[in-house]
Amino acid sequence: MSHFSVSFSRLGAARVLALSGDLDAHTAPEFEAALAACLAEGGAQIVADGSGLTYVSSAGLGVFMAMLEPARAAGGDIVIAALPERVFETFDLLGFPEVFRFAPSAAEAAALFGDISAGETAAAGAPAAGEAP
Amino acid sequence: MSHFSVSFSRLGAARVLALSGDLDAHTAPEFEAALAACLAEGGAQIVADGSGLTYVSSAGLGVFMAMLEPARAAGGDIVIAALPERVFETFDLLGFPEVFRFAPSAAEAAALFGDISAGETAAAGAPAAGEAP
Amino acid sequence: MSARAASARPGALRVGATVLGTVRLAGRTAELSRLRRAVEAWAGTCGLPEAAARRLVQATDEAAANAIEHGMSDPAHGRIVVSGRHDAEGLTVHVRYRGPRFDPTTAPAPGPAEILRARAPHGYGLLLIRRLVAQVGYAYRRGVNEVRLTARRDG
Amino acid sequence: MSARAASARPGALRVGATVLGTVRLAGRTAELSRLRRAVEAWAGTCGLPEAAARRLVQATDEAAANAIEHGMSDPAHGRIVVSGRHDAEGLTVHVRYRGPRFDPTTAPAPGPAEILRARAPHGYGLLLIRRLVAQVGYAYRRGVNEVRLTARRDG
Ligand SMILES: Nc1ncnc2c1ncn2[C@@H]1O[C@H](COP(=O)(O)OP(=O)(O)O)[C@@H](O)[C@H]1O
Ligand SMILES: Nc1ncnc2c1ncn2[C@@H]1O[C@H](COP(=O)(O)OP(=O)(O)O)[C@@H](O)[C@H]1O
Repeated sequence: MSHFSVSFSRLGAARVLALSGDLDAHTAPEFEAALAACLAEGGAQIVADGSGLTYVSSAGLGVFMAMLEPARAAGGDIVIAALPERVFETFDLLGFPEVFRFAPSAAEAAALFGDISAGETAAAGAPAAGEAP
Repeated sequence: MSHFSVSFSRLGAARVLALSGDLDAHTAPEFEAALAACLAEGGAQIVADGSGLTYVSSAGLGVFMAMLEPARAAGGDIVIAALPERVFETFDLLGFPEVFRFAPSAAEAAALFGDISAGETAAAGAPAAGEAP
Repeated sequence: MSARAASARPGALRVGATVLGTVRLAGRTAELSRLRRAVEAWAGTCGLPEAAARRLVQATDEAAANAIEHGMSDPAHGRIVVSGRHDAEGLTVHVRYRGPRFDPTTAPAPGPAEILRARAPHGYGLLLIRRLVAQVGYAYRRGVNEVRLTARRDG
Repeated sequence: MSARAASARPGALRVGATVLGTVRLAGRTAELSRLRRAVEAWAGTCGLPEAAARRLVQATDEAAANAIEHGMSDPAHGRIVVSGRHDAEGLTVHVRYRGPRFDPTTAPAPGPAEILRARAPHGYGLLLIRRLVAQVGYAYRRGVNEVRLTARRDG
C-alpha cells in the first residue's frame, strides 16, 4: 500500500492541504475528496503543500487539474508549494507551470492570496503552521 | 447581450439550478460561478434544469465538464434535465451522454439521487418547483 | 472549393453570390448574441432549412468567440467583421479579424473521443466548428484571418 | 530494436540479458507501491543512474495503473506480471496482462500542449509513458498485452 496522507490547516485566508507520501493512482481519490471537501466548505483559496510528497503519478496531476477550474470559478485558486525537485520534475515535464502557480513554501503560496505580506510569510518559516499572525 | 439566468431551488436533497436563455461564451462564467457556489455550500447533488435553455455553446459544455469531477469527488453528481431537443443536439454531437446522466425532467433527475421515489417525482410535475414533499 | 484554392482570393465573391449583410463586432463576448441573431436572419432570408441554419449560427458563434478569446491582436479596439453570402449552393459566413495566423481547419486538436475521455473542460469549440457545417475554409492575408463557414441548402 | 521487430518474439530475452526479478500484481491500485519498490531495486542492482531509474519506475507505475484501470479483462482474478531484464544497454521492464489489445505506443492521444490547454484532468499517463523512458515497445499475443519500457544506462 502507498503511504499517503493529507492534513488540513490555515494560513491567513488560505486553506493549506499538506500532502505527504506517494500520490499515485491508489491515493489520488483521497486527495481529490480532500480538495472537494475543502471547496465544499467554502475554502477556494487553496495551498497544496507538497513538501512531504515523495511521488506524483498522472492520477495525482489529474486531480490538481480537475479541481483548478472549480477553485478559480469560486474566486480562489490552487497554488502548489514546496515541491521537492524530483516531484516538481513530473509537473514540469507536462507543462503544469503554464497553468498553475508554484511557490517555494506554503507561506509564500498563502501570501499570493494577498492576506499576509511577503515579509511575514518569510518569517513564518515552517509550512502549514496554522493561522498566520 | 445574451439573456441568461440561473435560479436556485431544492428538490429533495438535490439542488436544482434552473437555467434559462442562451448559455454562450458570455454567460458561461455566470453559470460556472453558480455551480461553484452550489458546491461551496456543500451541495454536490446537482440538477441542471435546462428546460428554459435556448442555446448552448462550447463554453457552456465546458462548464458542465469542469464541474463534473468536483461534484462526483464530493459524493454528488451533475444530472442534466429537461433539455429542449435542439439544445440536447449539441451535447449529443460531442458525446456528452457517455459521461453525463440526462433526465427528462428535473424531478426525475432529482430522483436519481435516491431521495424521492419515481412515483412522487412523476407526480411533482413542473421542474424546480421548490422543496419536494 | 477547397480551402487551398480559396486562399488565393480571400473574401472574393463567388459568381452568382449575393451579400446578405455585414455585422461589425467589438472584441467582447457580449457581442455574440447580436451576431447569432444576424446569422439567423440571413439564413431566413435565403430559406435555409432550420437545422442547417441552427448549426451555421452555432459555428459562427464559436468562430467569433474564439477570435475574441484567443485570436484578436487588439480586442479592445479591433473589430470582427462578419458577412453572409448566399448562392445557389447555400449560405457562407465569413468571419474576419486581425490577429496571428490561426487556421481552425488544420490546428492540432484532440478528437472528440479523446477530449471527452480526458474530461476536458475546453476544446469543444474547434470540434463544433469542424462538425457543424458542410464546409470550413480559411485564408490569411496581410494579418487578417478569414474563416468561411458554409451551410448547404440540401443539408 | 524497433517495436515491430520485437513483436515477433514477445518476452524473448535478448542475447546477454539477465532477468533481475519478476513481480505478480493483483488488479488493484494498492499493488502499485510494491511494484515501484521492485523496479527501484532492479535499477539499483544494475547501477542505473538515479534520474533514469526514477523515470523508469514512474513509466512502469503508469503502465500498470492503466492496465488495472482500463486494460485487464478480469481485474478481480487476473494478474499483471512485471519483470526486469538487464543488458549492456540498460534496464527493460516488461509489463504483461491479459486484456483487449491496447498499444500505448500508437493509441491516439492528444499531445501535451493540447491536453494542457484543454485543462483536462485525464490523459497524462500515456504522455508520461511515452516521455519518461528511452524506448517503449509493445506486443500482443494470445490475448496478452506486453509493454516494454527501456531505460538506458547512458540516460
Ligand atoms: N481564433 C483563434 N486564434 C488563436 N488560437 C485559437 C483560436 N481558436 C482557438 N484557438 C486555440 O485552440 C484552443 C481550442 O479552442 P476551442 O476548441 O475553441 O476551445 P476553448 O476556446 O474552450 O479553449 C484554444 O484554447 C486556443 O488555444
Ligand atoms: N492499458 C490500457 N488498456 C485500454 N485502454 C487504455 C489503457 N491505457 C490507457 N487507455 C485509454 O487511454 C486513455 C488515456 O490514458 P491515460 O493517459 O493513462 O489517462 P487516464 O488513465 O487518466 O484516462 C484512458 O482513459 C483509456 O481510455
